[in-house]
Amino acid sequence: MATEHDSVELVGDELVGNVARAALFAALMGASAYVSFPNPLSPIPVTMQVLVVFLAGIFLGPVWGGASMVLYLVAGSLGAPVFAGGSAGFGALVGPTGGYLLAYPVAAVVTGAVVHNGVTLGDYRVSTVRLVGAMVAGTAVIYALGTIGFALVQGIGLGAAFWVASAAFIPAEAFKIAAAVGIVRSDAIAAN
Amino acid sequence: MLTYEPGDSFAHRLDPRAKLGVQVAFAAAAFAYTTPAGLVVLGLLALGCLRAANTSVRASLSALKFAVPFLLLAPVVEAFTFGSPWVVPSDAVGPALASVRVVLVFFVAAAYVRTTPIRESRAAVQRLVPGRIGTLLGVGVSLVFRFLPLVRRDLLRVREAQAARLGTERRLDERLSLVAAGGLRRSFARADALSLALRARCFAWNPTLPELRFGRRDVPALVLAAGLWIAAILPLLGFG
Amino acid sequence: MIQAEGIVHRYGETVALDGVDLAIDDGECVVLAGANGSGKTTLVRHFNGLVEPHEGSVSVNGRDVSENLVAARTAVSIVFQHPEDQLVAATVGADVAFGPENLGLDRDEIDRRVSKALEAVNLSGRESDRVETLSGGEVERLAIAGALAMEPDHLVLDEPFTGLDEPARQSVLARLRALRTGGTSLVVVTHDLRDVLSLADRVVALSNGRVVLDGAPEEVASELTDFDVRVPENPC
Amino acid sequence: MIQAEGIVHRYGETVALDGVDLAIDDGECVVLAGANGSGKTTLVRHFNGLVEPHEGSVSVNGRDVSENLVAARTAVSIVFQHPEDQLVAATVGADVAFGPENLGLDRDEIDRRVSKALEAVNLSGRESDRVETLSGGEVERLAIAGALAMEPDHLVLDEPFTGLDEPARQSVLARLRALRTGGTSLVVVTHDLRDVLSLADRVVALSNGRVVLDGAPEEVASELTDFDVRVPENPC
Ligand SMILES: Nc1ncnc2c1ncn2[C@@H]1O[C@H](COP(=O)(O)OP(=O)(O)OP(=O)(O)O)[C@@H](O)[C@H]1O
Ligand SMILES: Nc1ncnc2c1ncn2[C@@H]1O[C@H](COP(=O)(O)OP(=O)(O)OP(=O)(O)O)[C@@H](O)[C@H]1O
Ligand SMILES: O=C(O)CCCC[C@@H]1SC[C@@H]2NC(=O)N[C@@H]21
Ligand SMILES: [Mg+2]
Ligand SMILES: [Mg+2]
Repeated sequence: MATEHDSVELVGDELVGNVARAALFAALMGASAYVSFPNPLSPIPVTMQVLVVFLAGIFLGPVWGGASMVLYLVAGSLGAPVFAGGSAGFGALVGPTGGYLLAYPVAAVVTGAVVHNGVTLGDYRVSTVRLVGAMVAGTAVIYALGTIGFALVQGIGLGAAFWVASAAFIPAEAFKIAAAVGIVRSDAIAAN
Repeated sequence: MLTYEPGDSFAHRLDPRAKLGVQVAFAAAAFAYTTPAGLVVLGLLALGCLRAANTSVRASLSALKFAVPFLLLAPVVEAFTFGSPWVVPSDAVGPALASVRVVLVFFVAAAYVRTTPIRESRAAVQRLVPGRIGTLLGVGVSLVFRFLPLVRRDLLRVREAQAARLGTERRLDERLSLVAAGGLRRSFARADALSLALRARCFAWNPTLPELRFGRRDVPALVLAAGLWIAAILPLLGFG
Repeated sequence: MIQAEGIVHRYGETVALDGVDLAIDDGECVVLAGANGSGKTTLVRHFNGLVEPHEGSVSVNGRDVSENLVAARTAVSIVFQHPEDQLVAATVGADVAFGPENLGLDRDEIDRRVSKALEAVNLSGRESDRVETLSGGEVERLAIAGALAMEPDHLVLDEPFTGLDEPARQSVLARLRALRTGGTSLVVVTHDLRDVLSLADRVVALSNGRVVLDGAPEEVASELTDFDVRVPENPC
Repeated sequence: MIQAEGIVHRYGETVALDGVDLAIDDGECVVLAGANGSGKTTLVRHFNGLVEPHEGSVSVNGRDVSENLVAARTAVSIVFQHPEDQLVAATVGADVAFGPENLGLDRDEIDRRVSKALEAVNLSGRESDRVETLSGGEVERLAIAGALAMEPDHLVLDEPFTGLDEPARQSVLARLRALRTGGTSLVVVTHDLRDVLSLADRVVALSNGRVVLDGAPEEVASELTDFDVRVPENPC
């Protein structure tokens, strides 16, 4: 009975746990693309996505936080309706907001690396200054790559790209950073 | 919403790897030939892809909704200059062509989304990305498809429960943090249950993969992908 | 009082509510029964304006719900089917305080309501416990306390017994009985009538989005089984 | 056969299992009862090596579990408490195939197992349905199919009736009865014995991490209420 499955190589327990979390975070990221609120400064709504990028870095660390965002992008380009407004497909990666999308994994890695002071997952309850610094760095990555991507895809100058695609969103990021700080400070999530 | 729909169109029967090849090659060619003539040819090709996928232009435009303001604003802003003459219409031409290009790339991507079930996408990933990374990516992708509707529902419930207790009266960052924290808690709990289930079902590095085989019908798609790639690369080599 | 008139609610093609008329008086104890998918949850979400009807209208205390959301949500509190999704804070006390804080009450009044609500569900003294350390029955009771702290005229409970073991179930039931005696009007949504029938003044059954039965427990008990509802072996 | 000897399991300070000895034979149908927190879930996780005992040992078919994980997990399949979170693919067929695929079986054998398992839970022909379109009872049955496709010697179900309404509960029960008749050995974990007692050869009750009762249903039924278990009004 048992010998027939001798060739099965089980994935290790810890890795299985990390894969499951990364997948759930990717799904959470996808679900937050649907959580949008009107932006007083632009016809394009603000979404909760960037907040989840921060949380991925903070709670999963740079490695698995980044991996979860990669999973998000791959699932979305293969047809999961996870991009802003519930859209799907590879087109989004080379569309006007492609730069933002590709920046998410990088931003999760950067945020996670600053919070955890390296690649290994430590305690995420660091000082508020460090926490905010980590997210500001993540935000900078997102807007830099997002603006460059927009300029390249639309064939316009960086300045124009900044005004069209980025300027109106930056104030909203302050709320997301504050929200992430609130989650960490309030101990809303049990430490594991 | 644009999602997979079962069917038996020509594109439904293609190997997913062939379709992925066409998509990527098409995007590369679209960037290489963002000229009126180039876009006309590519536009016909994109419509052909939609046709082969039995997908309407309207359905594929739904995936583009969010991008529309960006596509319209880019040419307008680029045409604008500080100081006289304020508007230079010719400056808008390049960005407008770029917007058209984006629409065409979306069409071809829509054809893939409409005609490719998750199982096949997963199998394609696991064959295209070698080794253990491919295994994890393949399983991960299928988990995202599976859990997305659940997590969406979680977030809706959390928002609703807060609204019921008038959480709507709070400041934006507090509302955001409540929704995100609720989603996070549920997602962690789901991940714990899931990881146990994956282990109980012997999640392994060397599973039997769903069968994928290139067949004769994939030949036109592969030829098209190769042709588009060559066309995309020629200008870089100094031709064309 | 809650008054629903001709409510129609659709999800895409599905007609979840197909013209529901229902009035619930202050002080009344109503059990809302019906099979899975009969529309119970959808109906109660109309009671405090969490969804808007496609046709018909809902008023609470004589005022249209959609035009007076804050009033409706102060008057009608809902405890949802999945209590774990309703807890917004990390600790018991902070969670119960959430609603009163949103009402803009002062700290003393908030504290008073928190202690009173926790007492009502027998969780006094647990203010600083973390919510994830609670058992299933305690989570359900905490969710009830969160709703009670709004001091609503009507407390609606959507499937409060799901997943509870017998002692937990009994303790929730005992709390509901006490609330009832204290004069709170209750709407209990369930597909399992064991025990709760003794709590009810009135039983309303939904089937396919319509009210199919409405009467005193002893009148309707025998007919309930026709609508896929679990009925106790010796009712009342 | 499953054999647990002197298992102790702690979560930090909490002693969840406090020296459990239990043997379950092939072909046997055991109901494992006990109040919330009595240790039922922890115990069954030991049966296929999902956790390791702090003291004692578990063997399946005579081989130590921790040294033969694949063997233990193919011999003992568990359906856990939240069936929803155990489904790993977006469609019914792909989900059931997941286990057999991991075992490296060839495609024909996988297809055979998938159809057989779906047939056993009455979901034949639903292979390409999306999982989120299934009802609660169907999700539970699908989770059972995923476990059956491993072709285990023992099928363990942890609280399979939680949150199901009466028709769904009956549909799951009917499938379990059919499996039992077909010779599958079952371990059903529950705190609510209505109906399942008729399924059992043997009832084992846990309390505070110890086995407190073990015997034929008719022998132990009267004592079960002492351990916070819901017992049917007319047992068997
Ligand atoms: N968000 C939704 N999207 C689509 N259909 C829905 C949604 N919510 C409910 N429905 C459908 O509406 C109908 C009524 O659902 P509702 O949840 O109100 O029933 P219920 O009586 O509360 O059932 P249960 O006992 O399962 O909680 C069902 O057919 C259900 O499938
Ligand atoms: N992950 C965990 N961390 C800490 N304590 C735990 C954990 N899981 C279970 N426990 C504790 O161990 C004891 C046994 O829990 P277990 O889940 O095995 O009980 P159960 O009989 O399955 O209960 P239920 O009917 O609620 O499912 C309980 O006191 C529980 O609080
Ligand atoms: O999902 C996508 O298609 C990408 C959307 C990009 C939205 C950007 S990210 C930074 C900024 N902040 C927001 O809330 N939206 C934009
Ligand atoms: Mg309901
Ligand atoms: Mg348990």
